[in-house]
Amino acid sequence: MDKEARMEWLIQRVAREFKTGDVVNLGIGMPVKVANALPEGITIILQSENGFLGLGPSPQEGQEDPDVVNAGGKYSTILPGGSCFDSALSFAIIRGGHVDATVLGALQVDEEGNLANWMIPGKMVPGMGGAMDLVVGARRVIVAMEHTAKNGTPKVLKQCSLPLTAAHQVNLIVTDMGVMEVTPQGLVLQEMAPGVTFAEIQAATKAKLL
Amino acid sequence: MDKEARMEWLIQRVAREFKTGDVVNLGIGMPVKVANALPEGITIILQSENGFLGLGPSPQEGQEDPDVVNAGGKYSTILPGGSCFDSALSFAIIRGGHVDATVLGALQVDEEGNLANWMIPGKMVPGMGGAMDLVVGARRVIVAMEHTAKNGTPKVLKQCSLPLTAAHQVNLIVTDMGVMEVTPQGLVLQEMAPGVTFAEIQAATKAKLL
Amino acid sequence: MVEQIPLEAAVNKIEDGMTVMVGGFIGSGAPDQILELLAQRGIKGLTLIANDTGILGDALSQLIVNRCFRKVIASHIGTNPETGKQMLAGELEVQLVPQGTLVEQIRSAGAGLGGFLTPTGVATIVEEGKQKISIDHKEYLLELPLSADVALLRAYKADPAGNLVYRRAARNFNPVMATAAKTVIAQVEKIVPLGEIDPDEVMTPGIFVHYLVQARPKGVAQHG
Amino acid sequence: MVEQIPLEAAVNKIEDGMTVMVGGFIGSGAPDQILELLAQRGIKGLTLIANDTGILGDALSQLIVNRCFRKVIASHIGTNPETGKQMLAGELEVQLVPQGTLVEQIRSAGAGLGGFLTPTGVATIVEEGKQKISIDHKEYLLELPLSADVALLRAYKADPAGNLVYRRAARNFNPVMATAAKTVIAQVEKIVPLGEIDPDEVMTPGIFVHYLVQARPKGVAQHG
Repeated sequence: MDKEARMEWLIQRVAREFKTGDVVNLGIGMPVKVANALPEGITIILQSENGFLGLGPSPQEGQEDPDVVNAGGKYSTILPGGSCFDSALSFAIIRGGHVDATVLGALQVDEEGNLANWMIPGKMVPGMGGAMDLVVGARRVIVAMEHTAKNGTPKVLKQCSLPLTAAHQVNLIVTDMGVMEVTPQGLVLQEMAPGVTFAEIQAATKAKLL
Repeated sequence: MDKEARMEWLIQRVAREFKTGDVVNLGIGMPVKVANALPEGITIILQSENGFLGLGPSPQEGQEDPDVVNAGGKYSTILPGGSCFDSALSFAIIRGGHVDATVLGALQVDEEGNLANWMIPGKMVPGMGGAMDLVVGARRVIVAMEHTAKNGTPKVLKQCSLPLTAAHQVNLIVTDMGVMEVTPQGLVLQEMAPGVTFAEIQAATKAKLL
Repeated sequence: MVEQIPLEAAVNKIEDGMTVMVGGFIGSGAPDQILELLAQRGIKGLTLIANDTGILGDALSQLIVNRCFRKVIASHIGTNPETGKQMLAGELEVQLVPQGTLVEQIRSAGAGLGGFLTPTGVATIVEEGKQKISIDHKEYLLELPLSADVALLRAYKADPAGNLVYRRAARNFNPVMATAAKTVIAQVEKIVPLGEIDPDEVMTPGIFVHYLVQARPKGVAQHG
Repeated sequence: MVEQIPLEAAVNKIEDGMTVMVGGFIGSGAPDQILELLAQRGIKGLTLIANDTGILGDALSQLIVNRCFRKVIASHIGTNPETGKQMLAGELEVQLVPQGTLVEQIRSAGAGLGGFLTPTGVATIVEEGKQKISIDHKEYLLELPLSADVALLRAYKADPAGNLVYRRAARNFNPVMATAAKTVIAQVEKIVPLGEIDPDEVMTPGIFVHYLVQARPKGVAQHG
């Protein structure tokens, strides 16, 4: 399988984590693609942390509403049954455990479920936005990312070295190479992408896969 | 002046404490009468702590709306420009200093501005309702009450003996005998009801009037 | 996922010994039909979290009269003398909480906070047993979150997604309690088709609500 | 009391060195016309409290480009690279705060609370310098209130009493900031007669608002 096919596998795989009615917050970028990959018959409710539930697909050209944008600032839509609220209620929803799952990218994630995805000191400091609240508040935290950095460096580690987004909050790591569950014993390899061998994924991972 | 006239004087006197635009919360009972006694040209905004601004007069018979009641549970009206909200915002308004004045009754009030108006241990324990928040949060706390208890016992004291509603929060005490301002030096007598002498009001007061 | 159920099924969700939040303010905005039926059943040992215990004769007060509660957490019990009578006789545990603190404790639980600092109650008996923290030389009480097994709410209208809209002063504690209970049951005057409630009109997003109970029409129509 | 004033008069309320809250989320719901004119003036030394610093090219980002701020308190600055550049060069103080903590700090100030306990940021650099408190064996950070001299908001409609209604995702930080500043100025699309906004529709009660600025119509009508 080529890179593109493996990334597509990743997204399909994450999309299978949900059941109908789940309230889900998808991070900017790759995670957002999960919404289009849901298995048939599964309907989830997407939360947009800037202030609404019922996030729908992008609007058709000419149908953009300047007041309906997602948390990435892109034009969006609100599905029937959706609701709008202020940022205080939005984060009450997030922090209060009312979001069933969040899917985020990561710079690093480790075998204790620690996550680093918001800054590289002295270089990239965009800010944590809503990520720290999401990772602490969502019932289930799913990291979805390429297994290694662009230069091949492992991103799944024994211990994160970058500043953390939160400690001990990640439940599942889905990459283009496989699916790892965070357990008290460490990372349990649940599944490998088609064509990936155990030797390959372990070699690309700094933590021991169980 | 008879008792009734003096009570009427009290209400008129409290009503002169406001300027147009003031946000005011009036306690149940006698304080609520202040709204009808405002000087001509003065318009204040009444807050009802159960959840709205723009509290109006009682509805005409047959016009009662079961969803529009004041904090005493009595049918009420909402004036044009009024707004409804939940109890969290209602007390954000109260505690956050967005109420210019509150007028409440008292069991006891003392020269340090301490107020007791919510319980008599072992006897009357109705609960504090919103009073503790109002007294702490309103910019100006006005106690409006009969100068003495029904049996003639002073209610304006050197020190409250009943459980406090709040400490050091009362700004002004208006009774059927006079008007006392709470200052760092003690109670400054600002005004006496028509026909009341200094000797009379001092005799009915346990604190020294300055 | 929200489910529309009959009144009887809603009442059956409540079990002896549970902690129950009840929306309303001296009856206004209280889920009267759920409370009435609950009072008729022989439910026992509940803990009540509510602004008050109703006004003698109303649905919530009947639960007090029928001795359904082990404990009451409220800001005011003066409109139902039966509560004070049971309390003074040592038959009912009553914890009185300032109204603003009560609603904020409930909000705190719903919002995933560990508590908050309030100036309300400082230097009163409300501070007993609580941690005091000074910020900028001002004293505050640390108040803790308050959650429940079940929240019983009343709303004006709902849609099939569970979105709720309250009316006038009947809103009060209802939207806050919707966020702080494991199971949320709302008695609603009417259920409108999906899409008929504008997203900006929603006061409680449907994700908080588990069960909708359509209220029986009253003898006299109340809301046109 | 709310007063309707021209855009220029609104901008003149803001003085060098003030702390200013600005509603909006990457431009959505930001008071763009007030910010544009403010950026044109030579204002200096402001402290900004906002979710972000806009997206390069928009009104808020122009205030960063024009170096109007001494300090920025925000949850995210990634959409305006100029902010990060000034920060890394040591020319602008930037305090990054988790979004949920930021909005709760503002709410706390508006609600007269002394602070709140949040699990967000525990075991991260966000906890530096903050008091940690354990409740039921879970650690929380004590976060303090955040208030401002002026809040600059944007609303969809207003009435002469100052009641505000926001539209869709443009609500975001606006209603919370309305509660936490000494002076509150709202840029509104339209002002309707008193009584035309239903009490249940109001999102920010008029008592929080001091000045209304009617927005200039855009080249293209935005909201029908």
